[in-house]
This record gives sequence, structure tokens and C-alpha cells, in this order.
Amino acid sequence: MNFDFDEDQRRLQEEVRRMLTTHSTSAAVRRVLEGAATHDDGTWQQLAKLGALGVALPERHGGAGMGLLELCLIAEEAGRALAAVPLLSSIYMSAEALRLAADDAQQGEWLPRLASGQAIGTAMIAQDDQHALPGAPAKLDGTHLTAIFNAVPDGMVADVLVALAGDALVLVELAGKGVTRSAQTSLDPTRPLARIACDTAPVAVLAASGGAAIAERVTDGAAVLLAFEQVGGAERALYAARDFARERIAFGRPIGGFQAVKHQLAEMYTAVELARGHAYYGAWALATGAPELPRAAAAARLAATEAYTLCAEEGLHLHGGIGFTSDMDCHLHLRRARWLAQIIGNRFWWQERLARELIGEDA
Amino acid sequence: MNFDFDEDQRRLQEEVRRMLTTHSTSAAVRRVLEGAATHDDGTWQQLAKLGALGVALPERHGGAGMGLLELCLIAEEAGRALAAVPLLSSIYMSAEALRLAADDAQQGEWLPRLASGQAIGTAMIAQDDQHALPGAPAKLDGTHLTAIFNAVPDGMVADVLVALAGDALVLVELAGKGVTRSAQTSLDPTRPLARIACDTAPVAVLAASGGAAIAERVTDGAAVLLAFEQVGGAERALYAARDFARERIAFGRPIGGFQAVKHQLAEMYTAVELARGHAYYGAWALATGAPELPRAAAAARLAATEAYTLCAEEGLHLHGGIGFTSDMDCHLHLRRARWLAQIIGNRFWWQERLARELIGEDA
Amino acid sequence: MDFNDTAAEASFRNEVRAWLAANAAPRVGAEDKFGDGLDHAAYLAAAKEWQARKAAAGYAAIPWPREMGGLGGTPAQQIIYAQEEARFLVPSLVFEVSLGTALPTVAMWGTDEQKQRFLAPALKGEDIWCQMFSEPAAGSDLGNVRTRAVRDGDDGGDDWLLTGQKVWTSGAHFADYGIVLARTDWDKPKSKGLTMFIMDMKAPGVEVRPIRQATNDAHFNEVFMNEVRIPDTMRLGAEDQGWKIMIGTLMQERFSLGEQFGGDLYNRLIALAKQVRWGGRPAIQNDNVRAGIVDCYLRQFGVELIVKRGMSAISRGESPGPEMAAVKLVGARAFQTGGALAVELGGAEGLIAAQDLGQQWALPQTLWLSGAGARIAGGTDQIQKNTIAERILGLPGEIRTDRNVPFRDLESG
Amino acid sequence: MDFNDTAAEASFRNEVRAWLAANAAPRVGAEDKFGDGLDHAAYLAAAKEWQARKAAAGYAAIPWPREMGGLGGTPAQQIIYAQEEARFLVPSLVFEVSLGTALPTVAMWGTDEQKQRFLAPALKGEDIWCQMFSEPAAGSDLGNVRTRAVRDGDDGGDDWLLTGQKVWTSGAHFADYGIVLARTDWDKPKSKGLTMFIMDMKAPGVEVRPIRQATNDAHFNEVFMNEVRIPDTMRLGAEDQGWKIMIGTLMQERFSLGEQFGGDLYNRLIALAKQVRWGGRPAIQNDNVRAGIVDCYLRQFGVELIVKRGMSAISRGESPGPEMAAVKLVGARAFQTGGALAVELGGAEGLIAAQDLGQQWALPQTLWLSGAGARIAGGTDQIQKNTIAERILGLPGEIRTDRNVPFRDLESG
Repeated sequence: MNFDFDEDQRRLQEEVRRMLTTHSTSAAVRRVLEGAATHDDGTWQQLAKLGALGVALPERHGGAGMGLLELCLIAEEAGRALAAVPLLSSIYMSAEALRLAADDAQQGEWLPRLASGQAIGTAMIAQDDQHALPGAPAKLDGTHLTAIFNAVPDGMVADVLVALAGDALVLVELAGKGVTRSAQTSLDPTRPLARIACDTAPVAVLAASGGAAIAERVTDGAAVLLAFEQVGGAERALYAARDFARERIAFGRPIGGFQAVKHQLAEMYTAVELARGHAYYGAWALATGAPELPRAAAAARLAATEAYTLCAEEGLHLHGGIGFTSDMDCHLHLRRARWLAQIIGNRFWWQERLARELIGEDA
Repeated sequence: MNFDFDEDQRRLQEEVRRMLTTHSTSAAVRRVLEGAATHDDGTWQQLAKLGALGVALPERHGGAGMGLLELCLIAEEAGRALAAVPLLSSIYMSAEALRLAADDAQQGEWLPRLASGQAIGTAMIAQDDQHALPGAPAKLDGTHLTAIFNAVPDGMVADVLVALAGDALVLVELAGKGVTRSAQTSLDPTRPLARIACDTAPVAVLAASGGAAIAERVTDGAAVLLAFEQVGGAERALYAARDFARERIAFGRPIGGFQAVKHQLAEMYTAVELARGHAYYGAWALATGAPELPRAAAAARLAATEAYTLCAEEGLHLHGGIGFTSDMDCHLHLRRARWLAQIIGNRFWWQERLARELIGEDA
Repeated sequence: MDFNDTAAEASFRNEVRAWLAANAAPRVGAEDKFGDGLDHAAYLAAAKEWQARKAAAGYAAIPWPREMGGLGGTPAQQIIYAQEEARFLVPSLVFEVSLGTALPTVAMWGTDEQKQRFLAPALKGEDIWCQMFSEPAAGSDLGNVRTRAVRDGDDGGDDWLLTGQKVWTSGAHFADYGIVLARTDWDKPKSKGLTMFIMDMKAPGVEVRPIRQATNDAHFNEVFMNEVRIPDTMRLGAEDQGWKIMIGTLMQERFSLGEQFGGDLYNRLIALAKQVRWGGRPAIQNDNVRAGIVDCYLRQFGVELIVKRGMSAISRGESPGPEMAAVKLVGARAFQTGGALAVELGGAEGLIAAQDLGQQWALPQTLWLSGAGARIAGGTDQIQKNTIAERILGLPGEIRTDRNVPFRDLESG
Repeated sequence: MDFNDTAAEASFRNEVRAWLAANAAPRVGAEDKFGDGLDHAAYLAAAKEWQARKAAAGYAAIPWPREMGGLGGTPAQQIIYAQEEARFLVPSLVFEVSLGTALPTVAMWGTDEQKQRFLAPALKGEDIWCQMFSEPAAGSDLGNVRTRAVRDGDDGGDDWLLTGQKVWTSGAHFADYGIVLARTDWDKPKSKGLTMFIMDMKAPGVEVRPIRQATNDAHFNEVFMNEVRIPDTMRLGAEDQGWKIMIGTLMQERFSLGEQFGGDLYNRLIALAKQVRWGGRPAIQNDNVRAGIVDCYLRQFGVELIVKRGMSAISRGESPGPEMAAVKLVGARAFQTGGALAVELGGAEGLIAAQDLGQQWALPQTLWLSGAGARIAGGTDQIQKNTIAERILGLPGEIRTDRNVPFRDLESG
């Protein structure tokens, strides 16, 4: 039994972390926050250069042929760096859907471009079915799709969209005919959203049937990968607050010496460790294709959502007034934690999924 | 606007508190805990003597003719004193049901005996319908009742039982024909439970119809009165922990000087104040017959359950190891808090009741 | 016990209601706000005009004696007025600090000359006031004030020169005057050696810079003072009395803060949960959502009930005490929790900002983010809990290493 | 990353499983316990017999060298053995302290003579050990030890006389020996001047009294010592080294504690929630119940996952550190919360004790009450959080007023 990543994996993680420290700076993230860019393309290209985008993709399609464990560690670092990049949409969701559903020619057409960062993908295949806006369920007519999608992550910058229509998985080129899109202001502007309407838009069919099962598998994988992003972000927020508490003086001593502050930080640490345990278990289930994946993925997502929410909220609070200024990064965590918590279905949806798994009920 | 009890009411409360301090001692409560008695009869007779049992009952039936506000304050003191007496079963439930449903003759027969403490009543009229054991719903055949009731509070010592059968409210003399009963060990032995089986037992019909509405009103009233018991108990547990924290020395100073202890006590205080606010509002709604009673009662019960649970659990914890010994009263609060939280339906039932009220749905 | 007005209260309420109906438009929709579409200057002018009208009717400072421009009313009447005004569309926030804390402080500690000069114009809305206590190094540790006030000239002239920086000053960019706390004696311990002044916000050497908050709003300011000249006649209270004056002001503030923490966010949650669909069914059918709504109600209405008990104490002539710390603690957390729940309801689509999702989402989204600020402004959760533990429960204060040390010797940070 | 055994681990597991199958009955029902119906003496005898059998097979102390009675195995093998043993009905708890902490301490600090004399008989189950650190005034403040050990005679004889009181001693009523911490020098500060001894629990002057817990159980004892004579050869480690030895012992304990905090209470909750009916429907259909089950799973299985990461560290030859404090913090709270939820499921009928409600309620009801104790034993929540804050996060320790003061001058309490 060895419930940890190996040394090669840790070295790769270190390398990604170093790169992100250099490139995914607060200034780079804030360019996206302020609306000056759809994403942090500098960091994105660096990730591509390191082979991080294609780390889990086959070598023959431009990937590194390593695996999903490595992608988990890259996700953790991206989360830690608050990277404003389309990893979820382009890699965890669309590249994975293509890898699992598409034929070799389709993979050959798109995976090299996604792995190299030349193209960006997004996907609307999560099963949460939670709607605040009126939409139109995806309808496939042969090779033409009609649908209205809201809150599509990176929808304005994406080149292709993978969608689930009934039991079919299809790929839409977003520059093509019948597609109109408009930005939807995001509560985390560093992770933008869009409305995409397809009106009998031509599609490539990736899987005419069995698409729902693949979508479910991809969504579970995304839940694990997002959990790593959340763990990375949570840990960053935790240690930022810890560092602040060691330096900030009140009543003649560092506030980190006050037990209320110490214990709050201890609770945050504990939440992160719990989340890390579930995330690792999810990574194992994902990488080995274990039948435990649905429950492990849901648990990873729930524990990580709890940890990041706690660390973002309480990390900001421990900074006091300055933590609520725009200049500090605390609110970036608050926004990102919320975004990550809801983007493929909120905690209530994942809680119900985990409950069904534990109880042994069918959906 | 005057959102507080008046001076006469406070004087009565003081008097009851003084009496309970003398009579409802830890030793008296523990006699019941150890099974040496079904209830603390000394305290019960003292409450009768002070007129506390009949405080809300009409003077012509042996009551004091005051009101439910006074009964709320007596309940608070009983809760504070951990009194091992059948207030809920005999007064809040059966006397109130008789007062609201019975004709004058029936009231004249029973209320003086309940008010004087000569007889004890109990009731199975709450609507929670939560069952861990197989029972048999009450079936009325003219003037004969067939039913199996579980977890009847004070069921072994009670002389009469008020039951709801369909829409009828009936009164069963428990020493009579067709009634068998057996004790059910209680998680709070100071508040005992029993199984009562009625096999075509003769009953007096209090209300042939409209009983369900009266039962609902009585249960709401009981929720408010229990909330006062809970607030009293919670406050006692809070201040016991506070006193301990001021005296217990660790690391060279009173543990009450450590911020973790201070802040935990502050959270307990806050929960009690919140509960007190809702309890007062419930008392007002109960005493004035306001249409807000259902929502006010449910809110009072929920907030008080939260406060007493917190104060009992964390109050014990702040005592450290000694708090977990049988000799200390901490576990009496833990047991009582749990008992009060569930006896007329658990927090999930009351939460749903409040939700329906807030949302404006029918049951 | 009676939640309803007494006869006298009811009659005052009717009076107020009639006056308001004659002078302002009633609030119709929950999202209605005064001054939509007005620019900052126009809003300010409207606020001043409204304040003048209130003052003329005697509602500017109800409990104050008539000779000071008040109505000689009761605190309960003040509360009734506030409740009724909330049903109308009137400009708010501009005079909150002026009337809530700054002027009562001047009224309490000012010389006759100061009161004469400042109270009436401020009540009439001619002047706006702000208050400057916090500093970059003086947040929770309120006494850690480094703004220095020195007598002009070695012989101790009649003027003071103030130099330093204040933060979190609400309304500083449009205020005419402010009360400002400065250190006048560095050889005394932290909370001694402080003195309060009245500062002309337009005086040379005063520079106001907005603070951009996490919400992108800029309600607060930094105020930089560079040798701002203040005549000794503008000293408020005695030298070294600054700490005591500030504590009094903050106690004033606490009760008025309490009232901000109620609300009916739970009704917003209900409306949104009925509209949002999970798996084709309204989210309101989910028991977890119902639990969240109930929790929000218990906290928000519970806070109102605690405040109502405080009002009863006021009615009896008592003053509500540190128990208002519990109100702030619960109320601010309820904003953050309830706001977050509302945002969560929408799932992924709930991440779309109200401007693109619908105006019914605006308030909850604001509360989600600003709730984090509400938990800090006016004292963090930790400070509230300290207050409860020490002032109500009688537990020992923190061990202090900075108490009896001359301020100039304290470790800086 | 691999949750499964390596080939070597799998083969060891098979070996163990075969041996257990040949020597013990498998556990069938979740409520099955070894020794139902045995009285205390018979249970003790059975436990000693089982321990002797384990020792003969080499499983009594797997990582110890063969010459000390162990198997020369790995820590991972120790864990595998424990996992497998849990599937069988064997006596437990009797040797927990002996093997878990007392003997490893003797093995670490004892003289050759002490090791020779004590280790082998204890491994074989002939002797049972207990450990005596806590005192009435030394709970969280472990160093506040008042039990005194004085040399017999003014000339500093070869014996010690111990006088004082210990509390929370598990198994003291049936233990043969114990390690006991006593103050030998009152002129040194609190955590200095302490010395560890091996005490014969049957020696004159030792009196053991059971402590009745809130649950009515009496697993723990008070131990009173009245001039108990202990030869200097039974001193464990050097004089004044007692604090260091105790800390080492407690670190040992921490990891073994970790394993107790997993479990599958969530499965119990599921079974009960399927059975209980709310409004005629199984309670499991309520989303709040489902949320509680999920929460219990996240915590209990999460704790197991943290422990598994600790095991991986052990496999790599590292020793798991203070992060086990998080395990204790989360695990003990999960007992209390999950137990309470189970009790709640039954509504009013859930208040009936398991003896009258059904045996499936026994474990959750026990956890509800004993969870309060679990949060205290082995260090309160506050102590765990201090450990995490100081030892992992590097935050400053509490301000201590008792650190450099001779113990005899400290305020008593």
C-alpha cells in the first residue's frame, strides 16, 4: 500500500509550481479579473510548453502519455496559483471527452491542438441539470444541434464545444454556422462564462450512443481534478492567512499568537487535510478506473468545496479590513472558491450523488 | 412596544427559582436518574403548592387564572433546575388539552387534580408521526380506544392519557380496563418513557371532532414551553461552564482566560440569546393567540434545541475529563438536551413545519 | 409583553407615516432604491434637501431637546421613525455617520461654542461629518494610533499640527468635518495620550483617497494628513481624553449597527428557490434548501428579536449593552451564509452576475461578497466574542504585554 | 499511488488470515463482540490466553526484533495484522496500553535488566501494564504533576517513596505494573524535575478506585499512592527525564489513536434511516438525513484516508507527525455528531435506550454519549488545535506565565 504520489510525479509538480510562480502572478490573474483578457494566455502557453496540458493524452496525439495522476498534481498547482486558464473546459472536460469518446481521426484532429494550447475547448456535459435561467435542452437532428447553453465556462474564447444531446456526444465548432454567443458576467471574472445558442449548428458526432455514460465518467474525472484545484487554492489561502497572522501585530504581539486565530487556522488546516485525503482517493480511483470512482469523485468534490470555502472565507476574515480591499488577493479566493464549487453542479447535487452511492440506490 | 415580561411575572419567576434551588437539587434529580423514583415528587408537590402547576388554568378549576406567560417563566426555571417532573406531560400537554377541548364537567373532574399535583396526566397528541418501533395508530370505536403508544413521557406514573384518534380527542384512565403498560428505558432516565397499549380501553371523549386542530394548538404551545425549559437548561449549562472556566487553572492561569474557551462560551451565550428572543416571541404569540403561533413556536423550538444542544455538549467539553464523570451534572444536561429536543418530534420535523409556514405551503 | 405599539406610540407612528406620505414616495418593489440614475452630486444634493426637510419637521434628531433642533422625543419614537422611513424611498447613508455618531459625540463632549457652531447646520443637512479612528496599524487594536498631533511651536502655541493616516473613513470624500483621534503624548501607554479633534476636511494637508473594496465599491477612504493645522478651540474634550471619547462613540454606534443586521433575506431565498429548477423541479422542494431558509430566518429574525428586547430596555430608560455584540456576530454571519446559499441555488448558472442573470439576484450576490466585509467592519467576529466573554460573561481579558509601556517603546508592526 | 497491497504485503496478509482463521472465530454480525456472557475474570483469562497464542506466533509485537519476542516485521505488517484481526472475534482492550505505549516506553528507555525482566512476560500476556500520567490538576496541562517521589532517608537511600493521585488510568484495576510520572525536584520549573518510574500495582500503598463515567461505565480509575516504595532500579530513564519520556510515549499513542477514529457509522445511519418512518415514509428519503449521512462518511472515511497517508509514510520509513491531531479532532467530533444524528432519527421513540428499542441502536447511542468523552480523552479539541497551530503551522505558543518559575512557587489550582 502506498497512498501517495511517487517521486517523478512530485518532481513534475515542483516544475509546474515553479513555472506558475513566475507566470501566474497576481498581476497576470488581475488582467483577466479586470476584463483585459479572456484568460491568462502567457501561463496557458507555458503549461502547453511544459507538456502539462497533454500530460494525460496519448503521445500519438501530441500528449505526454503519462496519466491522470500527473494531471491531478498539475490541477493542484493551477488552483494554488489561482491560474486564470481554461483547464477545466479545455482539458478536464473536452480533451477527456474526446479521448474517451472520439475515434482516432477525430482525436487526431483536435487533441494535438488542445494539448498544444493552439485551440481551446469547452463542454456542456455535466448532469447536474440545475437551472436559474430558461434554456433549451440540446436536440440533435442528424448532424445538426439546436440548444441554448448558459454559463458555459470559457465559452467566448473556446474554439469547440463538446455537448451531450440525448445519449450522443457531439462536437460543435463555435466559429461555425448557427452558433451565436455572448459573454455572461461571472462572479469570478478570472473564470469567464458565456451563453451559447446553437440553431441547427453542424456538429461532428463523437458517439452516437453511450455518450451519457462517457459524460458521467468525464464529469466524475472533472470533479476529482477540480478537487485538486480546490485543495491547492485552499492551501494557498490557508498559508497566506498564516503568514499574515505571523506578521500582523495587534495588542503588542502577532495576531497568530491569539488562540482564536490559531484555532481558526487549525480548523482550516484540518479541512484541507481531509479534502486532500479524499482527493487522493479520487485520483487513485480515476487513474485506475476503479468502480469506486463515482463515490470517490463526489466525496473529493464535497470535501474540497468545504475546505476551499472555509479557507477563502476565514482566510479573508483573519486579514481584517485589509483583507476586504480589492488590492489583496483574498477576494480572488472567495470568488474562485465559489466558482469551483458550482461550475459542474453545486454541493447539493454532488451530495445527492454521493448519498445514492452510499445508500446503494439508483438515480 | 414592550418585549419583556413584567415585574409581577419576574417576581413569580424568582419565587419559583428559589424554591427549585432548594428542592430540585442534583441529589433529588439523581434519585430519579438512578431509578429510585419515577419523578421528583418533592419538587412536584412544591410546584403545586406555589400554584405553579395551575398557573394557566382557570380559578374555578383549581388554577391560579394567570396565564401562559407565567407558565413560560416557570418552564424556564424547571429547565434551569433540571427538574425531574412531569410538567410537559401533565401540564403543557394534558391540562392544556383538557382546558381547550373538554367540557366544564370534564375540566372540573381533572383540572383541579392536575393543578394540585394529586393526579398526573400525559398525552399522545403531537403530530410528528416519527416511528422507530412498530406501533398501532389510535382507533376509536365509540368510547373504546385501541392503540399502541411508544415513548409516552411519564407513562408509568400517569393517571390519565389524552390521545388523538382521528379527529377526536379522548381521555383514558390508565388504571382502567384494557390498558397495559411497561417502562421503556429512557436516554434521559430523569424523564422516563413507557409503552402503553390500549385494547378497547374505555375512554371519555373530550372532543368528538376538531381534536386535531386542538392537538396542533397544544403541541405548538408545548413547543414554546419546552423552548423555555431548553433556554433555562442551556443557560444553566453555560454558566456552569463559565464558573468552572474561571476557577480551573491550567498553564498557570484560569482556563477562562484562554481565548478558545472564551470564544466558545461567547458562542454559547449568543445561541442562548437568539433562543431567548424566539422563545419570547413564541410566548407572546401563545399568550395572545396570535396567528403567528405556528411559525413562532417552531422557531422557538428550533433555536432552543440548537442552544441547549450546543451548551450541553460544549459545556461538558470545557470541563475536560471531570466533565465526563458521572458525578458531575454535565451529562444530565447532555441527556436532558437530547430528550427535550426529540420528545414532541425532532428538529427535522419542526424545521419542515417552519419551512412550510415561511414558504406559505399547506401541510 | 406586547409587540404592538402603545397608544402613544401608535399615534406617533401615524403622524410620522402621514408626514412621510406627504413628503416621499413609498417603496414598492423590494429592489427599489432612491436615486437610481442620479449622479453622485445630484444624489448628495437630494440627500441634503431631504435632511433639511426632516430637520424642519423635527425628525432629524428625535430624542434631542427642541432647543438643539430635536423633537424632545423618546428613543422609541426614534425607532418608530426609522421603521416607517424604511418604507419610503429616501436618500440614505449620507448622514448616517453625522447623525449616528459624530454629532452625538460633539453634543456630549463639545464646548458650548462648538455645539453652537456645528450642531444646527449639521442637523439641517448643511454639513456632513465623518469619523476617523482606524489606522493601518490600528484595526482590532483600536488604541494603536500613530497619527500625531503636535503643538505648533516649541512654546506650545494655540494650534495643533496633525500628521498621519486614517483608514476606513466612510464618506470622507464628501464630508465637511470629521472627528479625528490623534496621539498627543508618546510617553504614555497605548490607550492614554490620545486626544480627539474636530477637523475641517477641506483644510490644507488633508488628502482623501478612495479604498477599492473586494466588491469593487469605494464606500470608504484613506485620509492622509500632512501637518493639518487645527486650532486648539477645535479640540474635542480634554487632552488625553481621546480614548474615553472614542469608546463612548463606538458604544453609540453599536446599537445603531444592530438594526442593520435584520432583514428578510429568507424571503429572497424562498423566491429564488421557487424559481430555480433542479432536475426539473423547483429547488424549494429540496430539504437542504428548506433547512437553509429556516436557518436564515432563525438568525435574521432572531437578531431582530434581540434588538427588540434592546428597544424594550430603551423604552424603560435603560441602555442596551454589550449584548449587541451578539447581534453583530450572528447578523453578519447570516449575511455571508445566506448570500452564499442564494448564489449556490443557481448551480453553475448561479455564477452569472445579476446584471446578466436578473435583478432578483443582485441583493443576495452582494450579500455573499459584502458579508465578508460585514463580519469585519465595526469589529471582527473575534472582537465581538471577546466583548461578550469579557463584558457579559466576566471572563479574564487577554494577557497584554503592551499595557503599561510608553507608546514610543512598543514594538512596531 | 496504490491502495492495494504489494505482493509481499498480500502474502503476509494471507498468512495472517490463515492463522487467525485457525485460531479465532470470524466476526459475523456488526454487533458481535468477543466474550458476551463472560464475567470479568473469565474475560481477562481469555485475553491472556489469546495474547500468549499471538506471542507464540510472533504477532504480539510484529516490528520488534525476534530476540525481543517480535517478528522483525515492518510497521505495514503490523497494520495489516490489525486490519485482519478486526475481522475476528478476539478479546481486545486489555493489552492495548501494555503493548501500545507502556512496553514500547520500557523498550526505549529501560535498562537491560528492566527489559530482560519485563518485556517477554508482558508480550506473552502474563503481565498487564497501565500508564499513569494525568492527575486531577494535570489534565490539558500535563506538566502540572503533584505526585511526589522522595528518596527514602535523608542520606538519599536507594528507594523512592511515591505519594499522590493519578486519574484516568485505564486498566489500573487489573494491571500488574504501570509506568508513573512523579515530581522529584520541586525547585525546577513545571516540566522539569519530573521522573518516570515502573510501579508494581500490587505494592502496599497503591489503591485503585474506579471512576464512573457519564455513560455509567467504569473503564478508568483513580490511583492513590501513599508512600509506595519503589526501588531506584525501577526508575525508568534518568532523574528529570520524565517529561521527555512522557512526550515520547504520547507521540506513540497518537498514531495508534488515529486508527480508532474511522469506522462505518454512516452505514449504521443508513440502516437505521431505512427502517425509521417519518410521516409513513422511510427517513432516508429526507435530504437532511442524506446530508448527515454524507457528512458522516466524509469525516469518518476521510479520517481513514489521512491515517492511510500516515501508513504510507510509515512504509517509507518516516514517522507520521502531529497531523494525527487532525484525525483525532475530526474523528471524535464525528462520533458525537453521527451518534446524535442516529438518536435523532427515531424522534421521540429514538429516546428509548437500545435495550428496549433494539440492538441496532446500541452502538450509535453509545457513540452519542461517549463521543463527548472521545473529544476529551487523549487531548481535548483545544489541545489538538494548539498542536496543529504550533507544531504544523508554526504559530506562536500561548503566553506562559508558568514557564520559568520553580514549581513550588506556582499558584495552585
